[in-house]
Amino acid sequence: LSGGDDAEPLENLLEEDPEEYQAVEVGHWWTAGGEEDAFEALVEGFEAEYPDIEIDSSPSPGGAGSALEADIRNRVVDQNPPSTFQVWPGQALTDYTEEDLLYDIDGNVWDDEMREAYHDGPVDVSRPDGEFVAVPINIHRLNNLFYNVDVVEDSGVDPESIDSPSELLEAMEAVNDAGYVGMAQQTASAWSTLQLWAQVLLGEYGVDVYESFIDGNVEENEDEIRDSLTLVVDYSEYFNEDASSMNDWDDASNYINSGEAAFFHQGDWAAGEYEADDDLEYGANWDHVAFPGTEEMYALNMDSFVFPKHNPSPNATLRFLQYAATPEAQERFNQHKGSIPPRTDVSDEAFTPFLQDQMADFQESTDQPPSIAHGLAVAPATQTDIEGAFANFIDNWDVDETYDDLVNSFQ
Amino acid sequence: MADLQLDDVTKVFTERDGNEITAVDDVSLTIEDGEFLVLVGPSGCGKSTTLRMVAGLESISSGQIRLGDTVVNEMKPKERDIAMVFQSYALYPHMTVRENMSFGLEESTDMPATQITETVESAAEMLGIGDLLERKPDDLSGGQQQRVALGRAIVRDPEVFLLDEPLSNLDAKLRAQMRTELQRLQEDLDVATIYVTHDQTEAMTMADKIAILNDGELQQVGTPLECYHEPANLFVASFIGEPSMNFFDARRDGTQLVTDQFRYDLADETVAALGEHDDLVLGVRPEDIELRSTGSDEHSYETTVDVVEPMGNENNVYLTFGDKHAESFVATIDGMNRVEAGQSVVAHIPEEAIHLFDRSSGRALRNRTLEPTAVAEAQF
Amino acid sequence: MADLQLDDVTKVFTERDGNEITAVDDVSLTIEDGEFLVLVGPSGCGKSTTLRMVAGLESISSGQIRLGDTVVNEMKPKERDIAMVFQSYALYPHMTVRENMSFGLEESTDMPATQITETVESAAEMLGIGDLLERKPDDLSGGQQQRVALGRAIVRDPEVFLLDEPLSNLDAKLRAQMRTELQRLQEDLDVATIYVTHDQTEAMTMADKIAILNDGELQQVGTPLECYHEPANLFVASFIGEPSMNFFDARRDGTQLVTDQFRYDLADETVAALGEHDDLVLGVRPEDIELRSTGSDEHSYETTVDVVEPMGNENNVYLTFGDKHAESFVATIDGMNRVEAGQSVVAHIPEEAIHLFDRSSGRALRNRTLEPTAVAEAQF
Amino acid sequence: MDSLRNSLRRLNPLSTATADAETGTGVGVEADADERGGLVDRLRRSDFVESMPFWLPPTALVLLFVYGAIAWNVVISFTGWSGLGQPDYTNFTLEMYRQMPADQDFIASLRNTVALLIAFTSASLVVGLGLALLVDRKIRFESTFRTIYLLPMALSFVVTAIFWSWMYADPDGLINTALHGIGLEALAYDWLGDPRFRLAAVIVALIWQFSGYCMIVYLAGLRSIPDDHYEAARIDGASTLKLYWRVIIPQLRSSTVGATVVLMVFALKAFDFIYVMFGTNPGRSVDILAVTMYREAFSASEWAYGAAIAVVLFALALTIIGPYAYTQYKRGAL
Amino acid sequence: MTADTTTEPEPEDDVNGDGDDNDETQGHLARLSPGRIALYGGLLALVAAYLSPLYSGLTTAFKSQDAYRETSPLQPPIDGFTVDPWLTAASELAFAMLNSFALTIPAAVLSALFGSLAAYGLTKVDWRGQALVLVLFLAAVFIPYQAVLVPLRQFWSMVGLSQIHPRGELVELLITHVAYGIPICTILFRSYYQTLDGELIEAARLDGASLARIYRKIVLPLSIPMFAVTLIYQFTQIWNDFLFALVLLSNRANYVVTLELNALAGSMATDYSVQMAGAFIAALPTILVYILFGEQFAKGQTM
Ligand SMILES: Nc1ncnc2c1ncn2[C@@H]1O[C@H](COP(=O)(O)OP(=O)(O)OP(=O)(O)O)[C@@H](O)[C@H]1O
Ligand SMILES: Nc1ncnc2c1ncn2[C@@H]1O[C@H](COP(=O)(O)OP(=O)(O)OP(=O)(O)O)[C@@H](O)[C@H]1O
Ligand SMILES: [Mg+2]
Ligand SMILES: [Mg+2]
Repeated sequence: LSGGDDAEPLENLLEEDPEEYQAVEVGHWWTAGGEEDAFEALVEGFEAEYPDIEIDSSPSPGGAGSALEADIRNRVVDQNPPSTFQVWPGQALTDYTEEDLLYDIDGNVWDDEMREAYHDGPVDVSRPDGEFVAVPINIHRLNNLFYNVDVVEDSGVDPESIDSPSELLEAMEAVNDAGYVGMAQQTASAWSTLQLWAQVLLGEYGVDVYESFIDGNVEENEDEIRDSLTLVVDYSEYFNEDASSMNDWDDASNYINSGEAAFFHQGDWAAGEYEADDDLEYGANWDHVAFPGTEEMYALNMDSFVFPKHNPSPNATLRFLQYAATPEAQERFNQHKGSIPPRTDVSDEAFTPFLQDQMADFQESTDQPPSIAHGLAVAPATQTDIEGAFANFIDNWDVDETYDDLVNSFQ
Repeated sequence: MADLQLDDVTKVFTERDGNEITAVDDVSLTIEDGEFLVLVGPSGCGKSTTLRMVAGLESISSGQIRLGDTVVNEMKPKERDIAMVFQSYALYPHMTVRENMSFGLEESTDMPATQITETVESAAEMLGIGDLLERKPDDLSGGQQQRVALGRAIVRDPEVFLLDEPLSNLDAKLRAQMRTELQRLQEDLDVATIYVTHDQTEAMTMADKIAILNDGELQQVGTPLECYHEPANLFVASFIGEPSMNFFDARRDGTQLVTDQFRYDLADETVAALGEHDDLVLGVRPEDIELRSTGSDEHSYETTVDVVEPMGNENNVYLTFGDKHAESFVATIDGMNRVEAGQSVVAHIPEEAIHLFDRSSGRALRNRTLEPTAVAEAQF
Repeated sequence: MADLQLDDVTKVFTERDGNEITAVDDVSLTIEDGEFLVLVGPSGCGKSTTLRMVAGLESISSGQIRLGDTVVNEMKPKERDIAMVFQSYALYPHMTVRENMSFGLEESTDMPATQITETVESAAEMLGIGDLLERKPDDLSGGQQQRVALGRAIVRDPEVFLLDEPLSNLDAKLRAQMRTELQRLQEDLDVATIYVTHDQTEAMTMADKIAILNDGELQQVGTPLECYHEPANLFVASFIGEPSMNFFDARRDGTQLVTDQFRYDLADETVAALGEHDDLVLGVRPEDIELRSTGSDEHSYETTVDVVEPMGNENNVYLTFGDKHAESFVATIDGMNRVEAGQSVVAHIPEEAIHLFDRSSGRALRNRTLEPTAVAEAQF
Repeated sequence: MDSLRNSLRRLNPLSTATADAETGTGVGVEADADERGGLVDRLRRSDFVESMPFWLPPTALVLLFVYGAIAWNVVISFTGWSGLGQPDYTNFTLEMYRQMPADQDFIASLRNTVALLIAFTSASLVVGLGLALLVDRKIRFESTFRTIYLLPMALSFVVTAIFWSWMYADPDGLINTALHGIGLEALAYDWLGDPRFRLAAVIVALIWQFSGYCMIVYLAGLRSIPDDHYEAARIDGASTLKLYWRVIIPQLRSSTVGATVVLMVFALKAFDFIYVMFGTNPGRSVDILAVTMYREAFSASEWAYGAAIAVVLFALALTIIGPYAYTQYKRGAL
Repeated sequence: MTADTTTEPEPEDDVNGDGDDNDETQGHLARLSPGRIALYGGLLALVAAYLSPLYSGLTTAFKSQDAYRETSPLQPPIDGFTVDPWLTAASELAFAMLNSFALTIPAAVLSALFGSLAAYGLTKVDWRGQALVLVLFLAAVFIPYQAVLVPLRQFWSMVGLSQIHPRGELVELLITHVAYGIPICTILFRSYYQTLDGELIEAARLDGASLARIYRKIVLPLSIPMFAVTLIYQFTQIWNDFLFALVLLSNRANYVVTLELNALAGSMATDYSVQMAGAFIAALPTILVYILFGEQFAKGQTM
């Protein structure tokens, strides 16, 4: 048992027109709400296209994918993986690629046509080691700032005019003075704050510093990192009081619904909460700007499918991955998921106004920095350590200690 | 220093299912200062319960217990100035001998520490356990533990001393030795003592007075020899003595007793003692039966030897009246006498040695006449 | 049908810490077919171990055990054709009496079921437990359980019958009854039997032969009366008999024995028996000491009564030579004799009753002479 | 009278036959035994061999799964294995152990583990002893009370973690609601959110779950103290408080030792509860070695490092089990 | 100790603890001293404390989402009473409950059986070295499972039962539970067998039974009470296990109830009603076992 070296080459397994297909077992954690609908829509579309192939859904909910992650890893180590599975692309795949556990699907799935339909960011994370191993299925934006229109107006703040994270702090001050919560946030689990800090770093110091950081150059960027951490500590003064006992982002986002807080930073999945609220209307009651300082960027969190070696159903898996790369599949999936298609050539008609705006932003974005919190940017071990650093950070808001932890995370 | 008096003391236990058990039934007893009373009786007869009521460990259902002039019914154990030795010794296993013996003094008196040490050490010296003071009970032999339990009781210098089968956990040799020791100790302490046992030897040899309980009721109180020779009723007669007294159911026919096996002529004064009672039990102790090879005088009967149990110093001879399968009775003879199973012998039952009981009430109507001989006159 | 023979049998236990314990030391014994041998000795002397080696439950460290001509050392218990009755009875609590008694037959023979039933029922009948066959052991009294245990052993019709303190869990009355029953049963079965007990009465009354063990070593084998009257050594002399034999350390001075308390003249044949041995122990049984009020003939001594233990049928009289605190010795006299503590009496120690032992080896040099009297001649 | 033996014999011709046959073959058996009285024969007859079918299979399973696995784990901790590949058993390194002192997470979880061990164990013992003393006072409905106090022991940690996260919820969990209800708002903290209280909150919940266990251990101990110790002490004049303090509680030593071992070992591995409440990354305020080990091995695929942490955990457990097992062995309790 | 214990009870209101309080029938109410009242007060307060997590869980499980948001957890679910959370949780957990049963029952039976066999072989038959084996067993009871997790994973992936059959993982988990259950079962059985009269077994040997027959005919029937104890102990242990399942199970279809409950809690993070209902459903079998066999349960815990 060792790695994927001993696996059959993909070519030997594939048949042009197989008589019979094995079922495609898809591991994923889309088990509730819109996510569940999205996956079902995708499956529906696929089964319409390939009536011979059965999809065997294998969901692992809980822990924002950590349960799935552990399960998949175990099965991959056992050389018993599912046909394909939901996974964050980018550096999150390094554990797999280092052991050569994924097939290169350049030519079989990726081709020139497809490559053209994608921005660089998504393409880069699909080939973390140079070989194409992942098919992106959706994109969530991370650099969002949601706000309650009434609250900001009442506080005399104009979100559009906030240009940097430090200015955001001032805005929060004003909001606070007006008697509202400056920023809704959950700090019981670390990832929201890690994500927030990443946006602050991006917004305040730009993509280069960010990329230097994720390459492991922590000490070179000491000042930037310390300052941005300090800024997050300053933000925390304006968090809702019960932030630390909220395990879930949707508890925090609720402060926007109820008009108790002005700002809320979260991935664009949070928009679903507002769209679902009959009392609120996009633009009139709640609105969105890019996180201050990141207007040109579309910070990526993505899901993708891969083609693991020792595949139980190579032919069917290939068909599934090919389908997942089509505009149709991405349209079906993303309109329910509340994310945007990674392809740039998908019509926005079926999407909500908010997502239409996001798709437009995406089209125009110059950089698509990958997410740290979701493992696109750094190797899994590093990500665990960084998350640990932030788990500690939200306990004690100690910048020095967190900085040291971050340095250690890359070692 | 005071007498201990029990007046009509009764203890009724109510079991969970509502059943009432009268463990002690209307018992009245006086134990004088310095007196050694032994409480005997079969298992479950209420000996322990009586003792525990005196100690204050069990409430009294009715009646009175007095110590001197004080009614102690409602007093807590520690206020009664009583010490008790338990069958299991109840030594505290985590304390040394010294701590075990000091505990009571520390808890119930204001005695200064140095004096406690002194008292404990002198008591330990007296009991011969002076060099064991720093040991734990588990490191002591049974006899030593027993002494510690005694020591713990005597250091408190109590008014009344209670002992519940204190020797029953010892082996035979040690028991015999401790028996004598205990007796001497009690004499020295000169304190009212109740001693519970079901061992006859202990009862007979140690007691100033024996009280015999059966089924919660007091059967007889008297000196050991009174109880042996002049039992108040059938129960006492059968309970005291080993081998047990022989009993024959008998009917009176004029001046004759008629049993299933034999007839027995009675002297006039014996008949007088019987009064109106006709349904009787004739009792005779094994050692009072004389065996002869021949003879046909009064009160002698032809019998067959069934089994001989040689005990060394004496032989227990089981005899039957002719029929091999009839119930046998036992005679004790000197160990030097040779008898063989199957042999025919004449058993003589002297009239002065017989006991007669009323069969229905069990009450003794006539006990043996005692003609104690001084050592001087006896050959051995 | 065979004799059981133990030749130089030794058992050494090795404890966990490497200590070796010689539980049985070089014991040789023969039990003839039909013979009833009682094995006695103090606790821990190796009685059970000996029995268990015979049964095959314990391996033999050295020596041989033979059944008839077969060496059984290496045989498993079930191959030895031996039945054993345990102190705890070891009845299978989940089986009925019938199943308990059938189990051995089912396991070790091919006997057909109907025949098993027949055998079990007839044995049960014989033991008087025929109507208890469908009960479980827990529903039986101690005596009944004891009988079932016996029944289980006898249905197997063994060559050898082993019993390890089978009566010790019964109360005194029941014990006496079962004792006689067991004896009769063994006579009927007529099979070699080893019976372990530490109860003297059982040993004396039941045995054809007694074997006395001490500390793993065999002290004496003989009939009960031999062991009582002609003990092979000091240990046997002190172990058998209750109250125990009186011992006085003595030095021989010509034809006189000199003890700390008195001088004792010896007849010529006694002196001859002593040979070269000068350091001696003089032994005399309590019942052999005669008490008189006056007298100054040979072998009579002035003593003071220290304590009298009245037992009813007899009195144990503790005597000292003058000094109150010297060690006392005991004489047993008839219960009708009255003696008081403090009284002066003359104790006569007849020469035919004395035992003399070599002090260093403990070996008996001279035992009492026996002149058994027939009942005919004795008065009582 | 007819001999019983003979009557049995008559009843039982077969047994006579076998008995006779046996005497006949008896000599043969002896000769047989002599011929092959060697070691092989001894072995064949020995209890050791005969008992093997009973204890060997279970023992083998335990040796393989428990001790084999422990040894293997130690080996893995020396391989430096990480990622989704396979360990390399040709190169061994102490690197994993070397990096521990610098790993703040490890240090923090070691510290928390020890704190949990001490606080949880001692508090559970005290609470359990208190419960046992109360329950042992000849109360009515004793078994009902006992049942209730022991009930948490029957629940899975997953279940209790879920209950307690709701108990601790701020502001509407039961504890804070109750505190508000009785006017102690000031004490209504965010128990699970505030790093100062997290570990304590976990400990309280674990005490809730384990004190019933201590109670029954102590009850068993109390019930093995003979009644006459109580009575002797009362005759000795001890007050109830003194009675317990000087006579009864000192006799509960072996109960305490037994319960302590169980609790401590549990405290070392209290994983489920924290995992369910806080996930794999609970933060340094409440991280313990058991969780750190799991996180390193199974979330980060740092297998060797996880194994090394497991070795540390095992060593800690050994310092507790070792003396216990040894004394049990010495006392002959085994 | 609370203050009430300093109050001296009446003479027969005994403080000793032999459990059968014959005195209570004399009417406790009639002679309730202040000390007794305080004692019962304390006991009841403790009952409240011990039951409060279950109480607040239970009330919450019957509340609709709105009622849960608006009412205090102390309040019983009168307005907004609903059984929906139970239905939701039950449908989510159903398959995992089945998996748990399929795993727990055979694993408990097998480990108890092995434990009994081992204890018999190590107790009633005398040979040197058994004490050493027992020390190993005793230590194995206490070993932190973290120390074996990584090799265990490796071992099973080498054996590869899960690749042979989709249910293979459950079998792996089952065997694992049996192996790790053996030590405690052995210790439990051994302490029981030590109290069994050794003479019973010797009597059976004299009766001619082989070791196997003795086990079958004597020891096994007499072990039934201990089987009850170990089965109950093992049932609760295995049912409640989370760690081994977490490490060994990767296929959702094989999830046992603890894993699925954790997943449910993760996916319904804000819906405490469903979480609580789920927790009760998952705990139901062990609670039932506990209530029905409390005596044996307690025995198993104390070893
Ligand atoms: N606490 C109690 N509750 C109910 N019945 C009891 C209690 N204590 C004793 N008894 C009953 O009272 C009777 C007398 O018991 P007690 O212990 O006094 O007997 P004993 O003479 O000491 O017996 P032994 O010689 O066996 O010690 C017995 O029938 C016993 O069952
Ligand atoms: N299995 C054993 N291991 C070590 N020593 C033992 C063992 N069995 C017995 N002994 C020791 O052997 C000696 C003899 O024991 P045994 O049981 O034969 O005595 P016993 O005469 O039957 O005593 P009791 O009258 O008390 O039953 C004792 O010293 C005992 O401690
Ligand atoms: Mg009693
Ligand atoms: Mg013995």
